[in-house]
Amino acid sequence: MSKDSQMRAAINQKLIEMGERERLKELLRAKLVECGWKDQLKAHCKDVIREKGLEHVTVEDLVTEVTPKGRALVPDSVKKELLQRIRAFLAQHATL
Amino acid sequence: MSKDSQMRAAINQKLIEMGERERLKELLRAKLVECGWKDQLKAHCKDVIREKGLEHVTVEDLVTEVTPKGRALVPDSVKKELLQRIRAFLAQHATL
Amino acid sequence: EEARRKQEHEAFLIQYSFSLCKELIYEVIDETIKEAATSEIQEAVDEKTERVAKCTEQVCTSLVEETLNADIALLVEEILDVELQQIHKYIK
Repeated sequence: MSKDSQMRAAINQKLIEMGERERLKELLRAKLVECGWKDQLKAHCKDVIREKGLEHVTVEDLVTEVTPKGRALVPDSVKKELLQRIRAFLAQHATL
Repeated sequence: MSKDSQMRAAINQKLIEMGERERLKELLRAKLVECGWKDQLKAHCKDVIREKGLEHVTVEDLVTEVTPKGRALVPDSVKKELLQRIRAFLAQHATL
Repeated sequence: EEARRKQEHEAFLIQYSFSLCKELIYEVIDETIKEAATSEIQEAVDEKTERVAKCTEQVCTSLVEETLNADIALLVEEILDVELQQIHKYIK
């Protein structure tokens, strides 16, 4: 295992152990609700169901259909905030 | 056209297409005779004619006069049976 | 050597932060999309079931009304005919 992968594995483990990975995900979920992303996603799901007809859509189809838009709709501000928080955590635990 | 009226139209169309609507009406008529509805309504008509006097009653008057009772006299069990039969028919034949 | 190592570590952390950020975003988005798709489809199914039930009842009610209206009119005509015939007989 290379030094980078070793370090990566160590940080990942630390993030999980300290519950930070879950907290980061929670933060992200909250931000996605707050910025209206989740509502937009739901509306897009409804549109696709209406367009295709309920009887012609499975959960898998719908996921495939809305994922590109779902990813594209995440605001840069949310991504930046998450990145900041990750950097802050790493800086705080400089020994990692 | 609202979603509800579209749905009602689709149900009616399916019932008519397969001749089920006529069969349901026949079933209802048979049930009404069987439960004594027709006899009760006849008696009621005669009462009204006796009260008002034949010379003062037209077909339209009498229809208007006896219709509310005619509706009220239909037993719930008959309505329920009819509804069940429509549901069963749709479950078997229709993709709504 | 120390400065070089520090610089390398710094570069690693930057790169790691970006990849973790991307990983977390994809993970959360994929989970949320799956949940939303499942619940939206379920909601649509429930809504349709409710609509079918309601409209079936309405169709049933109108079928009963239609039959009653026709039958009551027929019955009234028959009764009035009979009554009139009786009166005619009586007059004769």
